[in-house]
Amino acid sequence: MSETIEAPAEMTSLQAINLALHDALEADKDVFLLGEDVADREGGGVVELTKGLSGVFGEERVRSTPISEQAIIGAAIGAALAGMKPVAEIMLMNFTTVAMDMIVNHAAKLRFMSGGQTSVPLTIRMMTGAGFANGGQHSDFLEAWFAHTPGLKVVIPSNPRDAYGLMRACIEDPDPCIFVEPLGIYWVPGAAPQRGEVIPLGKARVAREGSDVSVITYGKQVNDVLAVADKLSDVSVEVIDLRTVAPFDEAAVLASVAKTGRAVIVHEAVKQFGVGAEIASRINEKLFGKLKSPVARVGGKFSPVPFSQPLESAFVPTPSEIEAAIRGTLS
Amino acid sequence: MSETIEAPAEMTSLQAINLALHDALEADKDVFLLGEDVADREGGGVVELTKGLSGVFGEERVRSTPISEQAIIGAAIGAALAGMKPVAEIMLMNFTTVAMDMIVNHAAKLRFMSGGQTSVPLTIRMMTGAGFANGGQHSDFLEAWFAHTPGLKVVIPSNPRDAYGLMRACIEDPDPCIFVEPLGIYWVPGAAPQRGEVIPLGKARVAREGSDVSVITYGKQVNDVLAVADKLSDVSVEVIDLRTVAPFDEAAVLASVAKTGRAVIVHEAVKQFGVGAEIASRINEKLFGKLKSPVARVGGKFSPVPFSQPLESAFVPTPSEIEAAIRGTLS
Amino acid sequence: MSTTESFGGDASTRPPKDVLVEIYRKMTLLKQNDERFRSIIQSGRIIGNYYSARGQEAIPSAVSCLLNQDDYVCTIYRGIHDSLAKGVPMKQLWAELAGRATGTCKGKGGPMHITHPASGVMVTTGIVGSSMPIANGLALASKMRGDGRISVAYFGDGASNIGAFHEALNLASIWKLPVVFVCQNNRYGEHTKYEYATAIDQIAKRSASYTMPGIHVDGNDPVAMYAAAKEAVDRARGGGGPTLIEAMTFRFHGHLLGDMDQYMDPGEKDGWMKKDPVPAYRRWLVAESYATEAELDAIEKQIQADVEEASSFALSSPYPDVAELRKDVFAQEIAE
Amino acid sequence: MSTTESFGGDASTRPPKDVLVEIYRKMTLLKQNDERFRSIIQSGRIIGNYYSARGQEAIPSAVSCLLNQDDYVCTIYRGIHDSLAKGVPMKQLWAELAGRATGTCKGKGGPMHITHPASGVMVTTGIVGSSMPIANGLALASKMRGDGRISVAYFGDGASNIGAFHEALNLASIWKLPVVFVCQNNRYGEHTKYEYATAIDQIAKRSASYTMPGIHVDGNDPVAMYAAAKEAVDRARGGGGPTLIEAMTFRFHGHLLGDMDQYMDPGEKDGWMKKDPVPAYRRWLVAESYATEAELDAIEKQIQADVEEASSFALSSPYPDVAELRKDVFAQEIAE
Ligand SMILES: Cc1ncc(C[n+]2csc(CCOP(=O)(O)OP(=O)(O)O)c2C)c(N)n1
Ligand SMILES: Cc1ncc(C[n+]2csc(CCOP(=O)(O)OP(=O)(O)O)c2C)c(N)n1
Ligand SMILES: [Mg+2]
Ligand SMILES: [Mg+2]
Repeated sequence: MSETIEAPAEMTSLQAINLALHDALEADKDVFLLGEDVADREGGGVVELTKGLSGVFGEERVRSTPISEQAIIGAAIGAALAGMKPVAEIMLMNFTTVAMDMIVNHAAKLRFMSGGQTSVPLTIRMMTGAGFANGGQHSDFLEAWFAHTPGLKVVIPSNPRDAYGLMRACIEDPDPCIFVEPLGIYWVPGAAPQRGEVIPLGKARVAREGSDVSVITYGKQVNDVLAVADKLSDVSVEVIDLRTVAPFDEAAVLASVAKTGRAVIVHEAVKQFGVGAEIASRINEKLFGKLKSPVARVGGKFSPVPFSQPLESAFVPTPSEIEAAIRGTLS
Repeated sequence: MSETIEAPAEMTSLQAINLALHDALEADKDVFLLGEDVADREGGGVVELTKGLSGVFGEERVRSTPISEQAIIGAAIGAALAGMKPVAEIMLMNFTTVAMDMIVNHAAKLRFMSGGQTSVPLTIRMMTGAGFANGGQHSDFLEAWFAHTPGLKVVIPSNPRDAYGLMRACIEDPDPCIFVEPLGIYWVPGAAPQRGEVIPLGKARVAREGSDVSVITYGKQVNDVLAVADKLSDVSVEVIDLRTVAPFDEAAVLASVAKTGRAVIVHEAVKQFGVGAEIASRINEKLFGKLKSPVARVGGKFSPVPFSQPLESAFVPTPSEIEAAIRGTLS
Repeated sequence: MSTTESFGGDASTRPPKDVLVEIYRKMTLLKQNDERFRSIIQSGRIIGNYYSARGQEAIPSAVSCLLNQDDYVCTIYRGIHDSLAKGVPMKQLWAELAGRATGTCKGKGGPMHITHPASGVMVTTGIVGSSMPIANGLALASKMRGDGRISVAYFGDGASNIGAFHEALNLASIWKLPVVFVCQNNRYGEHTKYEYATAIDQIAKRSASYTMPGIHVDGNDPVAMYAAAKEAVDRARGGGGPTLIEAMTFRFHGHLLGDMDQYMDPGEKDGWMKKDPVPAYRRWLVAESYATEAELDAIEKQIQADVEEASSFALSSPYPDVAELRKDVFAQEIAE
Repeated sequence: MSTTESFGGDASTRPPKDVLVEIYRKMTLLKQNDERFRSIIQSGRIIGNYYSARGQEAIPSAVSCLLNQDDYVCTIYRGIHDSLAKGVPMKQLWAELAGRATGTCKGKGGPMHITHPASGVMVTTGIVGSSMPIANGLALASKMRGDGRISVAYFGDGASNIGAFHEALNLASIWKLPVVFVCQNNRYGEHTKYEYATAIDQIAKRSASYTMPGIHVDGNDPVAMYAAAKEAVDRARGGGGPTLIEAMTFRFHGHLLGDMDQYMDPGEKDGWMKKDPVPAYRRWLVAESYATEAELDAIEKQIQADVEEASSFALSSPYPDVAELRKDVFAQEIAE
């Protein structure tokens, strides 16, 4: 993969992230990767995302680590303080729970607490998502925690091109970025990225134009929502792919909802106290009296992610729930 | 303190929590405390909250621990699985960041993941709050994280009586409870609790009746909001003290806002992606078209908690911001 | 690594014959269960990720022969063998693996979260290192109540580099908790070699940091494993506090089923598989006259029938109702 | 504990005279700074919680004499002495303690978060244990770049029981990072005695779990401390990897200023205060003819003036503007 010089017309997001890491390593010698199994000797990780990179850039710059998430993020923070641009992998998002001190008390705050003397240009990658029979401790979306932490940026791509361009943006960004990779986009092919293209953080994308209702979403759910929208011949649905969840592109959201007068927010994370609550609140604050119907939210159910397949399928936002929420805003 | 037989007419919340722990230890031999410095040999902690308890109940039941938050919560979870009712102290809320795996992946989920075979009747106490010159790593309110975690209950008292009754309720509850003790209420005297009174979880309290606008808040901010409300002779402010932040008393909130038609939510945690977003969203969903003005939110500023006194004072919701938000709903 | 012919050193430390055979019975159960589960998962009839412990049978089989039904166990995603050895009923276990309503956890936990308090299996965790702090708490409850139970925490070699290991061992030691920490050192954490990730040649030596006895043992030698576990279990039960056991072993099917083993030295796995502890132990039992071929054949046949029955039970069981999503989040069901 | 008259063992391992005097200068700076700060905080002219390190001066004073300005330090809330010894300018330090705009961190960090990259002080953390993993990263950057810098992580005895300690030491060892872990063992973590919380008699011994050299040293003996630190610093700088130093010492003013010391054995603190390392070292320097009374008087006088100047500077400096709340959250200022 990473030896590819010409990108093909299509690739998966998994390949696109590999390519982004490759190109970032090539472009800037301060960039390096660390995480469990990331080197080729360890196969480039369980999903082989980083495969081929240590072969090209060496094990000094693509470093496998012990199972020590605090030490991984700590090492990344320290190196970032010294001016390197580390990309640390926390295999699954749930494992951030053993490194929250490093992420939240340190990475997020050191710039502020030092009065701007130091900065932490760090990218933390992680995968997650229900639908893969991984059960309660391996499937959570926790982006709301990080979004609630001043000092962190939170990015969740939905397609290969964005995955590439947002990853490049995170690595270049002078601040710590949480880069969440939904398992549900990894193996989905899509238009290949333009090599070198950096997609600016904080900018949403209109994934589909429409006039009746705005659906604001991100990650895998962008594809789910687009599929529903395409099916609904009687409703014109605009789909906003946030790309950056925090800080989110309020202007783009408000512009769309001002146009349609109706909004639905969809994410896989548990609905209650999720990112959708903030987005809905801002829409309500800024467009009070201009909405044609209440802002609707569709999210993961209020339970741990269950193992059993029928339950797991019911946990995530289903196409019929998305459709019902869209129709609900019109009734 | 804990030898007190007759409670005085007034006491502080710090004393009330001590009394609640005392009475719970006395009432049920499965209750025990663990945490850094909790025993009398260690002075009952830096604020002496647990002072006197190991003297009465012994160091087996009031156990000082090493500085090992994962081990503290792990031990509490295990003991709870075995049917004990541990009360674990994580000194300051920010230190939950080193124990999030135990709290979120385990305490919160074990009942569900075991299909109801096991339960974790655990209370985790912690103090926090800006205004005490403790800076960026010792002052955060992180209740939104826990509220977003199915399986956890989150309780934040505002006064001695509630502190006592809610603590008793948490200890008796069959599920894990996060009990947050705002530093800003510790030393404020108030009506003493009735010994033995259990205040049900999930039930809000109308702290002040009013007809023009509902302010929904909890913890120290209840006192701040009441002070503002009392000052505003031209506005009739109803103040709802949530007491339990998750699951919050939606019925009480909606009843009040349905009456006043206006709502302000106030909390010390960073406003963005905070608990207020969920409350505001629910009000907007359920009372769409019935609100006289947009739901307003007042919260901590979008920054780490600063050290310098003027900055720290500006970080938290100030009386003038609270007043402005209330007046804003009326204009 | 002992050879097939020299299990357990001298005869004086061997357990009685019935225990030796019971260890074999458990090992066979674990092996056959694993084989059947792998074949069913590969056939697609059960969907899920499977962390096979094939090759590691001797460890929990020997340990469990020293445990009472009400002793506690906390184990990990690669812990189905630990659960079975402790006595989790196979039908419910299988139903859980298949995500069925009849499973130990009504299908809600799945293979990474087997729980069965009736057998003492209190937690199966998917988080590396997290079995240990919780086992401490179970042991603390036993100690405070004086109920005589002990707790076992199983974990892997990779887990010895995570913070929870350190905190848990220190706490267990200062509180002299009745707990046994059993590290199943299968030489790899996911795809990472022990030697790369771990700054000491034996995990057992890390016990010294906690003034705790540490035992390094051949985990593929059921008799030596039993002796090591007995020392630790006796200490825990006698009030002597915790022990760290490092049991050397190997997983035959990589980290996750489907694993291509590219990260292993060629021949490494073959070498271990040639010394497969289950047939080796069988040969030894017969050679040392602890059992006849016929007796062992009968055990194997019975297990085969049981595994068959369990898998059929699982596959013919219903899935849980979607309403289960609202149950067991809290003790009280969540309103719709 | 060495007596006043026998610092540092035999003369052959002693540093040159100018270094011996420089250590004294730093110790005096730390002591006077602490005394002044305590009196100002007790007068109410500065609001904040203060974790005094009075009594622990010898440790960072000796260590810092071996460090270059661009070597990195990560320390903890009780680390003002570490920062000063490393060279953080006193005026800016004081202004930070007072929360002023002229402070190292513009008043935004405060006493628990002193940072001054120009002096190599990269992180001061309020979280027990967290200096270590970050120091590793600084050391990793130096190693990857070959810039010759080393990193020092200061922490307390209580921190040796938290997970981050374990993870950091293991990683530093397998990667042979140029880092020195300096544990200032002052016998207490908050109010908890070392012996209660820690399952081993010496933290230095825990280095064995990571095949790392460990040194147990009298941290109140500046000469022995220098020798220990020199061994570790030389090893790190020479590519030999990390070292764990456990320096025995005592804090004279409890955990937090205002602490009533009820949790201490009566007489324990008095015993240590009688052996106050600063005057003891002074007597030794004079007795061994490394310095005259007059020379040391001059040093002390100069420092007194400097501390005076720094505190006045701080107290007369302006507070930061409220707009600072929107700055330094991200590189780009947040819109209003
Ligand atoms: C905290 C955490 N980090 C990473 C993982 C991903 N992970 C799952 S299993 C595993 C390897 C564990 O190795 P070891 O402890 O040796 O156990 P084994 O799988 O070999 O039995 C890893 C890294 C995890 N589950 N938890
Ligand atoms: C993770 C964490 N837990 C608890 C605390 C509260 N706390 C602050 S200082 C301290 C004692 C630390 O003791 P030690 O490491 O010996 O350092 P010392 O204060 O003695 O220098 C504790 C428990 C904290 N800051 N961080
Ligand atoms: Mg392993
Ligand atoms: Mg200490």
